[in-house]
Amino acid sequence: MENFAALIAASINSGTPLLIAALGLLINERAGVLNLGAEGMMLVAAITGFAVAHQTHMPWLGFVAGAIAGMLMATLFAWLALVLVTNQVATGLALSIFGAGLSAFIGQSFVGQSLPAGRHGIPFLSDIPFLGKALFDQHMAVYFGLLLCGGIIWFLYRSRAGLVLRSVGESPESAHALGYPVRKIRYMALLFSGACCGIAGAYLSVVYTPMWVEGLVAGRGWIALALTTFATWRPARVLLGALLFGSVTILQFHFQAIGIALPSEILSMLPYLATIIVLVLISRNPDWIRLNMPASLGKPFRPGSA
Amino acid sequence: GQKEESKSASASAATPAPASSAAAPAAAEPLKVGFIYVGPVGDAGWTYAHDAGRKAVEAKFGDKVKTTFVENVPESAADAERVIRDLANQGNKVIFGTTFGYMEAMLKVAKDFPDVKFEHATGYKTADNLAQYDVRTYEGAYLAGVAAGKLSKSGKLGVVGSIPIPEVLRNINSFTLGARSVNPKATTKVVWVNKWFDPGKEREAATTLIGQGVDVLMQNTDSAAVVQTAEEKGVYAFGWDSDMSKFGAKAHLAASVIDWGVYYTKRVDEVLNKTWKSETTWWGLKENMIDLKAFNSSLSDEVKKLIADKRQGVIDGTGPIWKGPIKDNTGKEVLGKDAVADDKFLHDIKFYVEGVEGKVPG
Amino acid sequence: MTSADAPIVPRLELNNICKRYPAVVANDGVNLQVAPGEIHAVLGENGAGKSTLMKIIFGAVKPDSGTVRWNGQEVRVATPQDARKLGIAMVFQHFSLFDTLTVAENIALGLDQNVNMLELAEQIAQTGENYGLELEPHRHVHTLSVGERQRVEIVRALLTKPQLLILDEPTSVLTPQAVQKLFVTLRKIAAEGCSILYISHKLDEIRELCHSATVMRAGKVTGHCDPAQETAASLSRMMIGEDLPPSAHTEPVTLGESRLRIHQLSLPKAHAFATALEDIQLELFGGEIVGIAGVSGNGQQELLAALSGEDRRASPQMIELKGKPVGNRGPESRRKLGQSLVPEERLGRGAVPEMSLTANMLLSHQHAPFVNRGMINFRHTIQAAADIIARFRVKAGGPAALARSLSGGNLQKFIVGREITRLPEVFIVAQPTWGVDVGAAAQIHDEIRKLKQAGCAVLVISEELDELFELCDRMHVIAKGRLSPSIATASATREKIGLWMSGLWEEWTTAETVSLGKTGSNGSRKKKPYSNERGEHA
Amino acid sequence: MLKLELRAASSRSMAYLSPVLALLLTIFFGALLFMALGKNPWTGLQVFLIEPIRNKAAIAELLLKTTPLVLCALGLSVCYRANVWNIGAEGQLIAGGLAAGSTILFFDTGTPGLSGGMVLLLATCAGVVGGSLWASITALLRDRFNANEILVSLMLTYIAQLLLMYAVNGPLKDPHGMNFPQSKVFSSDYLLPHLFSGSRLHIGFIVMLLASGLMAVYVYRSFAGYRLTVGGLAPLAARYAGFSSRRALWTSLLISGGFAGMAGAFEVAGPIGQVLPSISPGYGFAAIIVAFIGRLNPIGTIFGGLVLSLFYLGGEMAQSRLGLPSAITGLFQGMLLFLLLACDTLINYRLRWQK
Ligand SMILES: Nc1ncnc2c1ncn2[C@@H]1O[C@H](COP(=O)(O)OP(=O)(O)OP(=O)(O)O)[C@@H](O)[C@H]1O
Ligand SMILES: Nc1ncnc2c1ncn2[C@@H]1O[C@H](COP(=O)(O)OP(=O)(O)OP(=O)(O)O)[C@@H](O)[C@H]1O
Ligand SMILES: [Mg+2]
Ligand SMILES: [Mg+2]
Repeated sequence: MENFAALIAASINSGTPLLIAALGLLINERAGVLNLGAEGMMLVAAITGFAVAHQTHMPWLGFVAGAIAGMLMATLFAWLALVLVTNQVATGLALSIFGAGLSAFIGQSFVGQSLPAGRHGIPFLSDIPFLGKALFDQHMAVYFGLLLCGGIIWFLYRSRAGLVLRSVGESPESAHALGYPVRKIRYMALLFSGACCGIAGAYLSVVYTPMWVEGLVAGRGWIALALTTFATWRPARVLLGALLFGSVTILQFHFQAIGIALPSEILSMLPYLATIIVLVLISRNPDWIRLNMPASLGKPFRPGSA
Repeated sequence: GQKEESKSASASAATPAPASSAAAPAAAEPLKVGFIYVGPVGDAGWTYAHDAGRKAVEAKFGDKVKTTFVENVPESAADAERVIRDLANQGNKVIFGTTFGYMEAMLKVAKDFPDVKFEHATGYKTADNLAQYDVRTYEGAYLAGVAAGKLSKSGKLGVVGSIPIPEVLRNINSFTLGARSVNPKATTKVVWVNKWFDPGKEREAATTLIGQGVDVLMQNTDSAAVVQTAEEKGVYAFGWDSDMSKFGAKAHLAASVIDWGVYYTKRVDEVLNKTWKSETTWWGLKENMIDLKAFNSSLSDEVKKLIADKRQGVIDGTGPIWKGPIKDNTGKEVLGKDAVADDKFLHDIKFYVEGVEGKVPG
Repeated sequence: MTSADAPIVPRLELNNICKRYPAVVANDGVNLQVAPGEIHAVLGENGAGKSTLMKIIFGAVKPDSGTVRWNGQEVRVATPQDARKLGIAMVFQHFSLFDTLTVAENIALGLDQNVNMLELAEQIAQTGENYGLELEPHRHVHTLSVGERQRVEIVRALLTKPQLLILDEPTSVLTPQAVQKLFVTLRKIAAEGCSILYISHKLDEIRELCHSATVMRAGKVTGHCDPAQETAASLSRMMIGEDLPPSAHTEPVTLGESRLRIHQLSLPKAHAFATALEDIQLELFGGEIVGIAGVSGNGQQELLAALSGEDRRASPQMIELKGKPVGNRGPESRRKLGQSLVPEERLGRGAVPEMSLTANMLLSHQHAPFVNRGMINFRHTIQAAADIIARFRVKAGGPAALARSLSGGNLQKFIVGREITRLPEVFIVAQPTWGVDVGAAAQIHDEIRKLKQAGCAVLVISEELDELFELCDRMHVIAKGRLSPSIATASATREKIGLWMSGLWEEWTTAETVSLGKTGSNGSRKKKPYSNERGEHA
Repeated sequence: MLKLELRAASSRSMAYLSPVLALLLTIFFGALLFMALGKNPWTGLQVFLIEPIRNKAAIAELLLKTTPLVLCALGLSVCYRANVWNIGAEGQLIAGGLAAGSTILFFDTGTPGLSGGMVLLLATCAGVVGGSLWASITALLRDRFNANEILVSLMLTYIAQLLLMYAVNGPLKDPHGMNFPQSKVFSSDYLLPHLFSGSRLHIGFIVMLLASGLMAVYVYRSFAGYRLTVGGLAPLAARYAGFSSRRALWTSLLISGGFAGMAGAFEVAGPIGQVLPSISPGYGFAAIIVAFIGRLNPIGTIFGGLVLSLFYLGGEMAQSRLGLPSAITGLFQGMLLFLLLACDTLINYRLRWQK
């Protein structure tokens, strides 16, 4: 039982960066922008957040710095994809490659450094047997992720701004004709997503690991991208998916520890295999995707060109 | 092929780079010593320990040597070979390759630079100008095991393993032997991360082990993530390769610390005195190349004394770690009663001793 | 409101509006006045600059120079929001709707203040009742028919309580009956004092509906008039600056053998937004031109895909080309049998925008001597492209010009030329003159007639009734994925075709449907009672 | 403000100038970076760009590293032309290397069997097949289930890497290798012959040049290449013409996987000479940049490959000569790709001052 609580807690913990990043990506994808640079944004944010937290001894400042770094990376992407109207796929790839290089470069002098580990959790609640250990013994960012999910649900489906955002992703031409500033809205969405990816990256380096190492993000940015498809661009399903992937990540070690006789390399493949399987299951039905995917996703838009 | 390689010796020697340093008057010229690291130097762990050794060389010989290092050289032989060749071309007279993966590359380059001394860590192939050196990390692991056996309440120990090579299996086994020498009921769980350095995975592995009831952790990985996790979750852990106490004041019981400087200064000295010979070196507690250090202040004198005794036993041969009867964890006897393992046996360990749970991967 | 003799302050007054695009001057010193309650037409050929002018009024495009006065006051309309604040509403030529949002959400997006969705639903119902524009607020737009979508646009405009309503070619997607219905609504709106700017190049409509008209040609205003006083001929002279070229008269041709036969073609939806085809029946003979009329989105695309071979789900016998079952064969094997096809979209389907005209030749010329043993013969291909450019008077920089550098009309001429030079026995063309100027249109029509003379079987799919009446020997109508029986053009009226466009041809007796061709089998064929083949549509 | 204005026709000269411009800008920013790091920018650039080509031996090393980059990029170019976003060349390279390595190990038993040349030919074929098979998983999932090829091919890269780890820890482990996770070293008969003595440049380089020429013919002269290009530029036009998009998907991925696999085989049977847990320092990813710099043109990729190879070696030099972090290579790579994308805008747009 205790064991199981620990497993749940660890799954939630490892699902949190995926959740926060994927929620951000969901917003820019809902606005019709495909940013494959999530991995790069997270990497740069992770090292920035780490460096700041390490120098100032203020972890929360690390989160702020991570968010800002993510937003700067998103701005770079926005400048290319929105202003210069470059191919979004190629630009996203470039952002990922650049982010990997830049983070390794900045991080050179921080490799192997570490932040003091701290105890987290909600006082009193975390003392509840089982539930406390499973749910309430977590870093604040975990609860932030949950709030963010709720906030985005409200924003997308209950607020006018959310409606406008969805309309921009659905048909930028129509939104433009109605007088909505498409590029500005897309840029804001990218900024938000950059901030989310930044917070997720900072979470990895400041809380989760908490340490800097080259390539720290280890494909989580890509998995977060897959999560948005898995969730068919719905926030509640992102939450579900993040928990699923979090538990798969943890299960590979759990399986080893309980002595499942599979080579550990094979077990290490689990998160990646799971991503592929999930993609296959969700994408199988093209109508399902077509009805849910923001129709302009990845298509460049230049006002006045139509 | 090899034929081309031997021909290339003359070709490389003809390249201008080494000539410039060789042509200069020998007396004023410091001995150039090169190091190749697999990871970044960082703050702790394997490469950090090697770099400390490099610094020891600089400290001891001062102006007489000039050291250079190249970090983050991938183990893929295609790149390592070029970097090693480049170091040789730059006029380095001793080159230390600090990870197993450089073995073949060093072997190839060594053929082309007969007057350069090559030193390769943790491998097994030698040549006239290629020596092998290694450290008995398992002796440190054994002493850590003794402490772990004493301090564990649940009797469940955990190891975060990197890659299941004999060295690491030897360390896990020695750790378990150490623990069972003071607590025969102690068992060890192992989780492999398949990386030498991946704090994220190391942490997840440690968390999983703690979730399974483990209350003392050892690691054979390079980052301090395991110590940190232990600190957070309120269990014990050991530093590995270097002192990691600053990552977990409460959790860090002690660290198995490698001092490469002992070997590096000796070998550089031999080169300076022109007494260097190609040989295979495997040093441990006795030579001060490894030791359990940085004890936690909370450790009782009784435990410290116990560790000191065991340590002495290993050094003077009265208490060898690998002395029969030893069974593997399927119950098969691998070392008969009173037999003491030789180096060949130790090099070839592919099993878990009794008390380690699970199956050896691969 | 304003009495006839008092000096009327125009609702809208444009002075000397200019807008220049890199390649064209879209608006060149345009003046325009609209009185309160007036229905004012702006007419002109494709590309005359009508839409640009309307977008300037609505704040969606910024003019280079010129002034706008609104109820006597000079104003700057920088954004559509500004325009809506003033009381200007616009229904765009290309719908600005969002497919996956609901009707209510779409309408909310056109209003500037935040609205409660429940209240909005009520308002929609109210407006619908007032003007005969019923809508279900909770339906998703992608499930609506084209007419319903236009209703959404109009309701959205009306809910902003406009003083000026701009409608950019609202009828191009409507059946004649729906047009009449729309006119009733518009007259009612105007009667309430709202001014209407009505864009069209359909002269009859304008003469019927509008109080006054401004005619544009190549960005300039070429005249103001009262359309009721003008004839179609005088209006079109203002529009194109010359008389309409006389349409070439053709000799009657004796019908050849059956070239294309579509037999009980039924195809379920390929995806959620598609139309299912249901029991399509059609026969095409050598030496005739057959038209398919219909409002867009009623299955034309799907039918075209099945005919071109892009959609290969049909069973072989459903489509017979020169007697050979080809329902499941791809485009290339149909080309080999002598079929040529000109798709509706030129850029992107009929031609690769980023490739040269030479390279675009190879889309439909995949045989020797263009391609020998898998290798492209560039010399021959360049020559062939050059020949087409010369013969069809395509204005292009030469065979190496990129397809996207050609104007719409010229590219269409090139594509039609490319397909005609294949010497087809069956020629299928969709929207042959869509967005093409009169000269080019006449040229294309001529070429199509020449094909017919040469004994080719021609199928024209078009949304322009005028074009079909001018070109075709007989016509079908497609509605909701079903195809009407054929009717000889001579015995068809716009009214009848209009009714058929809403799918109501069953009411017409078999006596009235004229049998055709040699066999005459298909025209009088009654629709079969629902048979088991419908099962697959479920 | 600087405004972009669509050109009536895309500028052909800009298409070729853009990579040059991007490279110059990268060098310019690189110089700024060296300054920021407190190094003399001239020395920095000298070490980074000139040192790697200072003599014949160094150039041979440059060409050696160019080989896998160009091979991977040749395949990727075909994919990107067909609008198939394969970013898993790294995984395909690993799969190819693994297949080739296994083949050599199968024959390299010390007992007389097939000749070395024969085995190397077989191994190369195995590499090509291995890479193609690995790519075909992506093709299959995309074709049958419509799964996004970007994500699938990337995830398969992680999986391929783990599979390689598994192989060297298990079936391919050298029985006399002290249980270290690597295969035995191939005997010299089973290594790719060197082009000239004194360098590691091997026959694979010639194969790469031939392959580039062949691909240039395929892309620009053959109808099959035309079909792929149409599919990438205008999928609807391809449908209209009757070119199957499924075929384009499969063809491009199989070609791409094949070339990446060949690159893996050449690495394993060339400079590495055994199967190791890591056989590529990210060639498959760098090849994405190579393909773009090469304008998706097979001959262009050779130049792209040279540039990226220079960056790799320059990074090493900057580290060992100037003490700069080796991560500078990745930074330069990313910067180059970004600047290239930005410069490419000038192909279709011109810059204009506008108020
Ligand atoms: N954004 C733009 N950039 C460049 N040229 C444009 C742009 N918009 C319109 N044009 C050009 O301006 C001219 C006028 O276009 P406009 O859309 O106003 O014509 P129109 O009269 O509405 O034609 P139609 O009857 O086809 O709707 C055309 O030649 C068109 O190509
Ligand atoms: N949006 C645009 N941006 C840039 N150039 C354009 C744009 N629209 C049209 N052009 C260019 O302007 C020229 C005129 O194009 P347009 O489509 O207006 O021709 P047109 O007068 O309508 O002729 P046609 O009747 O043959 O279609 C062409 O060379 C075309 O490439
Ligand atoms: Mg218009
Ligand atoms: Mg036009």
